[in-house]
Amino acid sequence: MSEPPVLEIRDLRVTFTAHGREIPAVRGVDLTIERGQTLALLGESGSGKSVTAKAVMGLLDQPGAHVRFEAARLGGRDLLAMGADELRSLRGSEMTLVFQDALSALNPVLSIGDQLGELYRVHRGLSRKEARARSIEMLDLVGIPAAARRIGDYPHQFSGGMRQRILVAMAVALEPDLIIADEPTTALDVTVQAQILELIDRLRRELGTAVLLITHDLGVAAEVSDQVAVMYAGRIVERGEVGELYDRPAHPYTAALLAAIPDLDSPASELRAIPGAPPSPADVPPGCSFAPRCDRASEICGHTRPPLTILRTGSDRYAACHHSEEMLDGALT
Amino acid sequence: MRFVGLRLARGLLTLWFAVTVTFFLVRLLPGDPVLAVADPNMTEELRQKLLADFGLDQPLGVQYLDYLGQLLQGNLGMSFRQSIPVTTVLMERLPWTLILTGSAMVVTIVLGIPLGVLAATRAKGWLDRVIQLTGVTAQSLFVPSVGIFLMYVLGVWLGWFPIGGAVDLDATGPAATLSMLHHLVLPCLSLVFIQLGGYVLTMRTTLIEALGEDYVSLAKAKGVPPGAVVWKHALRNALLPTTTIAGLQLGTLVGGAVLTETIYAYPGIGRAIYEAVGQLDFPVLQGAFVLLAAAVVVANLITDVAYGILDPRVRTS
Amino acid sequence: MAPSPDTPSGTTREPVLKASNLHKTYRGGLLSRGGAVRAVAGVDLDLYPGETLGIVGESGCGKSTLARMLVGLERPDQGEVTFRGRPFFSRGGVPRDIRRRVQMVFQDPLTSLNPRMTIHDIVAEPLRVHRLAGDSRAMRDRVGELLSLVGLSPDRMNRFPHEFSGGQRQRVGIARALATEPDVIVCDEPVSALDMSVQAQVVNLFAELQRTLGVALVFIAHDLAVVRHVSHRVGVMYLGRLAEMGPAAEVYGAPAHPYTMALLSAAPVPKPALRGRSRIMLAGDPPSPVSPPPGCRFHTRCWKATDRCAEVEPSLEAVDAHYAACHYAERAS
Amino acid sequence: MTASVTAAAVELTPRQRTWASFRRNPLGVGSAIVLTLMALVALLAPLIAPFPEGYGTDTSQPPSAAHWFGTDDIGQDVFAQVVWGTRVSMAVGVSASVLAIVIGLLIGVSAAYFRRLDTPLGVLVDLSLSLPVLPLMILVAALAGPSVRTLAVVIALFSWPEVARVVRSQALSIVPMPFVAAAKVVGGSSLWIVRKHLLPGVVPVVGVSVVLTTSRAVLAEAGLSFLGLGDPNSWSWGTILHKAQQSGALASAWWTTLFPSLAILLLVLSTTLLSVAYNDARNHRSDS
Amino acid sequence: QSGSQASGSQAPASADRLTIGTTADVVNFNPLVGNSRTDSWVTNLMYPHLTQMDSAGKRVPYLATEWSYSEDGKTATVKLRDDMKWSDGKPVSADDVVFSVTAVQKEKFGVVAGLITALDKAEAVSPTEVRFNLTRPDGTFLDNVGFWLPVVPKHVFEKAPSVQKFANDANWVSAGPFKLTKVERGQRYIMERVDDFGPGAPTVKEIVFRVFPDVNTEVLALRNGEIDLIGNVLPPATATELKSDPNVKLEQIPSLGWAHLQYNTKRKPLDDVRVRQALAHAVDYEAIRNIALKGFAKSSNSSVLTPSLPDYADPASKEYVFDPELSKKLLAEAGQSNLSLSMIYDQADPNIARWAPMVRDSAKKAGITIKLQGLERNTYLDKTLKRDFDIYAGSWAVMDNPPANLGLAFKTDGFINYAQVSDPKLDDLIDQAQRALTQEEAKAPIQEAARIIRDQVYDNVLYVETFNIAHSTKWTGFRPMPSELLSILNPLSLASAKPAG
Ligand SMILES: Nc1ncnc2c1ncn2[C@@H]1O[C@H](COP(=O)(O)OP(=O)(O)OP(=O)(O)O)[C@@H](O)[C@H]1O
Ligand SMILES: Nc1ncnc2c1ncn2[C@@H]1O[C@H](COP(=O)(O)OP(=O)(O)OP(=O)(O)O)[C@@H](O)[C@H]1O
Ligand SMILES: [Mg+2]
Ligand SMILES: [Mg+2]
Repeated sequence: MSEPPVLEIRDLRVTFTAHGREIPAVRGVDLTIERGQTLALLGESGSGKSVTAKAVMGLLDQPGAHVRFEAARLGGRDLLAMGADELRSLRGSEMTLVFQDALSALNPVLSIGDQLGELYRVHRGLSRKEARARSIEMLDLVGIPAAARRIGDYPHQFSGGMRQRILVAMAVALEPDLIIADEPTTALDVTVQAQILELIDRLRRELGTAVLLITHDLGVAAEVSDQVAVMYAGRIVERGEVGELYDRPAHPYTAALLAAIPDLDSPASELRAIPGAPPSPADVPPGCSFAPRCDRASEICGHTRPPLTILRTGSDRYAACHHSEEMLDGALT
Repeated sequence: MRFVGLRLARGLLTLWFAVTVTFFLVRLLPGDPVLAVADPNMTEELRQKLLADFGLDQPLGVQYLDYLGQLLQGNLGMSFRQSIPVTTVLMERLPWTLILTGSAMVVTIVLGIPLGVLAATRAKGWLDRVIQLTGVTAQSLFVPSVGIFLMYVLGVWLGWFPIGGAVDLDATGPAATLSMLHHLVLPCLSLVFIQLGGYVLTMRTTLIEALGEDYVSLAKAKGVPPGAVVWKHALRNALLPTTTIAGLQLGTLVGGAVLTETIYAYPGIGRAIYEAVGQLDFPVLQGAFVLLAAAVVVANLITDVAYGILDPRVRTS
Repeated sequence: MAPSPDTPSGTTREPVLKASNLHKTYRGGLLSRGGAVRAVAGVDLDLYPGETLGIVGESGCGKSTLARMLVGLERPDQGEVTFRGRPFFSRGGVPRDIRRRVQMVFQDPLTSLNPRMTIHDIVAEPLRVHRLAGDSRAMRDRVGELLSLVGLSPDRMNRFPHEFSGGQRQRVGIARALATEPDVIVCDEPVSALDMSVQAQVVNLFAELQRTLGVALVFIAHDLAVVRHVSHRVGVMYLGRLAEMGPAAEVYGAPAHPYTMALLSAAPVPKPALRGRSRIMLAGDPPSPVSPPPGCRFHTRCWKATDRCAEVEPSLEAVDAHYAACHYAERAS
Repeated sequence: MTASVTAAAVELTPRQRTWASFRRNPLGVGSAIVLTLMALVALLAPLIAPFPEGYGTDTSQPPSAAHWFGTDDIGQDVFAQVVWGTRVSMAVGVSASVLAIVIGLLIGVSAAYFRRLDTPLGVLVDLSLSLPVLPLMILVAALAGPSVRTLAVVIALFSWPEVARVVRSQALSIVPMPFVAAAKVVGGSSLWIVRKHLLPGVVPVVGVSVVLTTSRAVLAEAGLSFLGLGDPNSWSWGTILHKAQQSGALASAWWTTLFPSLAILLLVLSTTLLSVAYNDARNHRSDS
Repeated sequence: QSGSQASGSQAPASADRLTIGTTADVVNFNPLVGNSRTDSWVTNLMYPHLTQMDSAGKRVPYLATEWSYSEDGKTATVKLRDDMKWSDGKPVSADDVVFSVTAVQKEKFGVVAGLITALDKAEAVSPTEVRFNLTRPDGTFLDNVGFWLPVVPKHVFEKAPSVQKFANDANWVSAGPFKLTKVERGQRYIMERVDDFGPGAPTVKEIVFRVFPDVNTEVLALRNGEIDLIGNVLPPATATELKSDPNVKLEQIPSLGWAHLQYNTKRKPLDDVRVRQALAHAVDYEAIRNIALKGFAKSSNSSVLTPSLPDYADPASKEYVFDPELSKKLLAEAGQSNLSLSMIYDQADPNIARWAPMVRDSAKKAGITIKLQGLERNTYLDKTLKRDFDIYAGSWAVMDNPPANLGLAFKTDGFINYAQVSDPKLDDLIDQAQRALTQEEAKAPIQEAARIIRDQVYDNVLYVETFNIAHSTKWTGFRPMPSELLSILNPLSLASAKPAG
């Protein structure tokens, strides 16, 4: 452990207050990403993936949002000890964010050059002209044809894939330590999605950046990530190396997800569906959140919440299930 | 270009509509325009002669086409009462109305935008509530009441401002400009009062909306300083709907100007309308409406252009 | 020149629904800017009783427009849709009995249910419109029956859509489509808006309903695996046209059109072990339907393209057991 | 499925949520109370004060215990005038707005639903909106002769475009909704869809519109009455101001102008606040 | 000095400028056409009339020095001053008078046309003498022409194809004590002193008419020192209040007209004199004068011969008593019950708008329902002219010559015979009075006519208003004349106005 992890988060909790009710959207999330690593954060809609990302970026400054970390470190620096200005100077240069929907994430009334160049001007203090030159370089890098000519264009003049590439360009412009990509390809076609994922992966390799990739697509996670963390109802229920996790899931939820995917190669007549629906974040059952839908649930699952613990078997595998050991054993036998 | 062309066509259509509506409304007024000119006890013979003089003996359709024809040549007809061209009557008044409404608009915008920003960036805080409440209250005020109040307090009690008129008689040169501004303060203030609320509230809502957009989050994620997030990223987007509202509010502004000018004896078109109604001076009434409608149309065109400048989605396609 | 039937039973029967040479162009309104969008430009297809026809294609390729024409929501500019040989659009609009026989399930289960109506009213709407149930008692019974059919408890019929989870809402949408006992149900991305853990439930439901009720389904989706899973035959759309069409196994197993190949290869596979397989990466983005390229619509992104592709538009022709619109279609042999 | 049932059961209906967040807004609740009180005053005017008529001996008296709002120049009680004025002002406001809403609703919904009508109706609405309304109202009110009914009709005649615009834009957001398409697929006729889906959908904005149009109508009535185009047989707030102005007592008998002005302000302010509060409550996004 | 300083009321006035407030613009600068008050005030300062009027309504010389009728009453002669000049240097001569009266006679417009029907032909005997040939003896002719006819410069007006349509809106050629120099519509009218004005050079160098929206604002401006004089008559309430202001002086001006109710005698049941009497007894005259008019009104004892013209007034006339019981009795006699009538009036007239409800409320006591129709001015005029009303409430502004005026108002088919009176005996008496060449001769028949009008309730005169005109105490020297048209704004008064102290 010569180098500290790029991102280290311990016990992140986010609670929203809306309509007089508390919505605990994230209830204790730990994350660690090493340099050059891609961590995929999997989970279905509403499980708290985006909130986690925003909390890490420090974007949840709106009234009604209550964010608490036990520890938050970026490349060894303590984020909790920093002042607002210091944090702001990290954003965009040391850690960056790629949004899901490029059209809504790009400001419609500012030119691409302006929005991209802003990074250089804010963080590097470059002149307008220098910033422009650097922006053109960046656009070239992410494969926007005729970048120099299009630098003055506005977001609506680009296609969906190009916009997403521009977002990626912004994210890598200042060679950050950490890129958080929140479903960066969900709005795109598969053929374009493949291009973007490829692009992010290439830049990661070249720059040695750590990537936190948020997705709900098991396929996407399988394609590009090294580590996978699975979220359910505001908590991480399982994490581990991607191959291992897909092969031998240690949490029934992960297992059920994997089983529910239609397989191109074997169009079985019946998919193994998970009964019921995810709980509403405002009203999570006591004990294990997944218990009501779980076919392995036993009495203890109904009242005692299993903590995320490192597993005996496997390397660096964690799961939050009372039955994970037997699951792994079952898978082995 | 196509965009500008369409807007122009639309403007012309609006103008035609205004001309037509007012033409027929005006003709439907009860009472006899001839009465207002001559002695009520005139002979029938004289009455007929006057009707013919004014072209009122023609069928409505003919009068209408005639009017349109004259209008195309920039001729608004002759005032029944004053025996001078309507254009002369109105051109004397127009500058004052333009000064009044224009200055009210500028002041409203200059005050409204920062106030709206202030309220939006402190949404739900006490300052926001104060600004909102003030805005709503100002919007709810009855123009004559405000006028009387301002006139009495600032004009009579404190004696800071003259209570009527547009410029001092003796003032010349720079003093005249000063005096003009001095006279402008109260009527302009009354108009600003009723306008401001709308601007502030729209500004606030649209800005709050813009501040919740992803592009604002992205700007924050890029480390853009908070001030620039608001003023550069969010505000320009929020200005778009505000511009539209500004265009829509022009009609209200003109209505407010009629009342304000009436109360402050401000020599603008609004007052001319009020007087012309009393005198059944068709041509003046009609001319005034056409002029006001044209002003609204032109202002709307300007709004559209402003919109285009603010919104590249319009500009670049 | 329509593709020959390849129904599950393999018999040649009369198609229930037949679309020939459908065209739809959206023109901007009087005061709007921008050119006409050629959403669908010449699609032929047949749907046979009891079969499921899957349609895949990327966003904006015209799938929804096609679906809307198939149910008579949109009148084709050119070509026509016939139901058992009778044209959809007669002088007075779509005849009521055809309306009854052809139903639709929409993508987003929340917005396709009127938030101000109870589940009962929503499911009963087609019954009311077609006067299919006598008194209100009979209506309730029938609605209850339909809800049970899609796996919902009838005693919740007086609740509002927002009180249900995504999967349950989609079931309500399906119950509504089933109410008039249709012969054809056109499903426009019926599962894409659902959580991954719920998706399988609904996909299973479709498969089961089709088996038990024998309705013919048009199943539109962008997820290749899901389409593969439910369809007997599959059509691949690109920019308003069918690129390939044939039995599912053929299209997936031996794609003839380069676009199908690219699509299949770009789709992320949830198997980390398969990572690093050689993939076809398409360059660029799909062209805009406002100005589709001349000749073969795919030639701008195709690695096989020649000058001929830029000039001559290939028509859908038989390639082995299926049909492809490509001058250089890949033959199995 | 039990878990999701319980989960869903705690969710509030949109209406309940709106009501819950409305209830927490003191301004909104306050306005609703003020409006209710004013409506009561209007309804119960005969019980509160005698109809102001005839003359009194205490002329131009400032407010006192006997005359809460003072008396005017012929000794009538200004309080009684304001109370009875509430009746006419509110009646004109409400009836004008109801009329405007009906017209606006019809036109707005037709424009949104029947695509062929949209362009002509849209242009008509836009054109009407860009006319300077007050001068036109003055004209028509003068034309039709002053009576409460005329005022209501005239104001409605010039207020519907605003309603139509709001209704149209709301309806336009409903028309492309999949549930409308669903109703069409299911076989619903145009009339069915308008009745069952569009109208209920625009009701919330119409609710706000009613409130706003009423307050605008009250202001318009006051404006016209102030200019002397009101109904001489009844008291409205604008009429009180007009009479005060006519008697030349604006400057001295401040109470004859202050109280009707305050009444106007109170009504318009509370309607506006009410609609703002209602909109805020409905707009759950701004609540977070 | 009449600028915007609030403390202006303390500074002494200088003779440089007198600022007058008015509530309307000049509509027409052609004095033969313009008929609004502001029009008259301004044009009266520019165009001389033959005569003016003293406070008792008697004609006094202005442009004319002497006037008389021939024995047979068929010619009238007027002698003119020789020291009046048009502002372009030409003398004001008999030709101008002849031109003015002939233009009106020929084109038949304005107030004057209806008053000179007896005129056959006017001719200039000499530059300073005009002779009018009449078709019949008319003792009212000289009063009418002298008072009403503005004399305009022939050499200017004759150039217009139609005198009536001549706008006269620039390059004015005038002959009054002041000449118009600058017009800023909607704001002000500036007039300059004419130094060689025949009847005596004015003291004030400049007169400015400033336009205000209403009397309220004028009062504020007067108190603020922005203006020196309010041209308009003060509403009674305002007058009461200004009485105690040490910086303001109120001039009391008698009205030459009266306020009245007229009953449409052609409509049932108003054709029944008992019904009209019942209505007359259902009006609380005292209350109207004391409350609505705040006492600034005199009773005219229900006679159309008002105390403003003492030479004609009939001391024997008695006001109708306010007696609802009597009304009820009269109605019962006439066989009327639940009588319901509508009453039109000009909503914009503040006094009438004040007392119209009082009329309604007192009539209620007699069981009569009166529905008020306060109308916009033009509608009101229209209805009046079409005689489309049950009860008409209004006022006549200037009734300066009873034989002439009663003829118009009560003779069968009279121009302003709103009540549609048609009474041969009355017609006869009025004709008799008109033919009389002297006032003494006319007095008996006209008093008899007035008695008939009272007894038959052809007109119900409520009061004669006492006008209050306010000016700053910094000014003095005004010469009040009766009527709102002349008041202290008449040319002779403004010519003699001067700063106080
Ligand atoms: N600003 C907010 N106020 C109140 N609740 C919020 C807010 N933002 C998010 N939530 C709630 O927090 C929960 C987690 O939301 P989050 O956006 O993190 O989900 P997600 O996993 O990203 O889902 P998706 O895949 O749909 O993006 C959700 O239930 C959401 O309703
Ligand atoms: N009502 C409409 N007016 C104008 N253009 C339309 C309309 N509906 C669809 N289009 C355009 O037609 C094209 C095809 O749209 P369609 O919705 O059929 O695509 P799709 O394949 O269903 O896409 P998605 O996967 O995004 O749903 C798109 O470019 C779209 O923008
Ligand atoms: Mg998310
Ligand atoms: Mg679609």
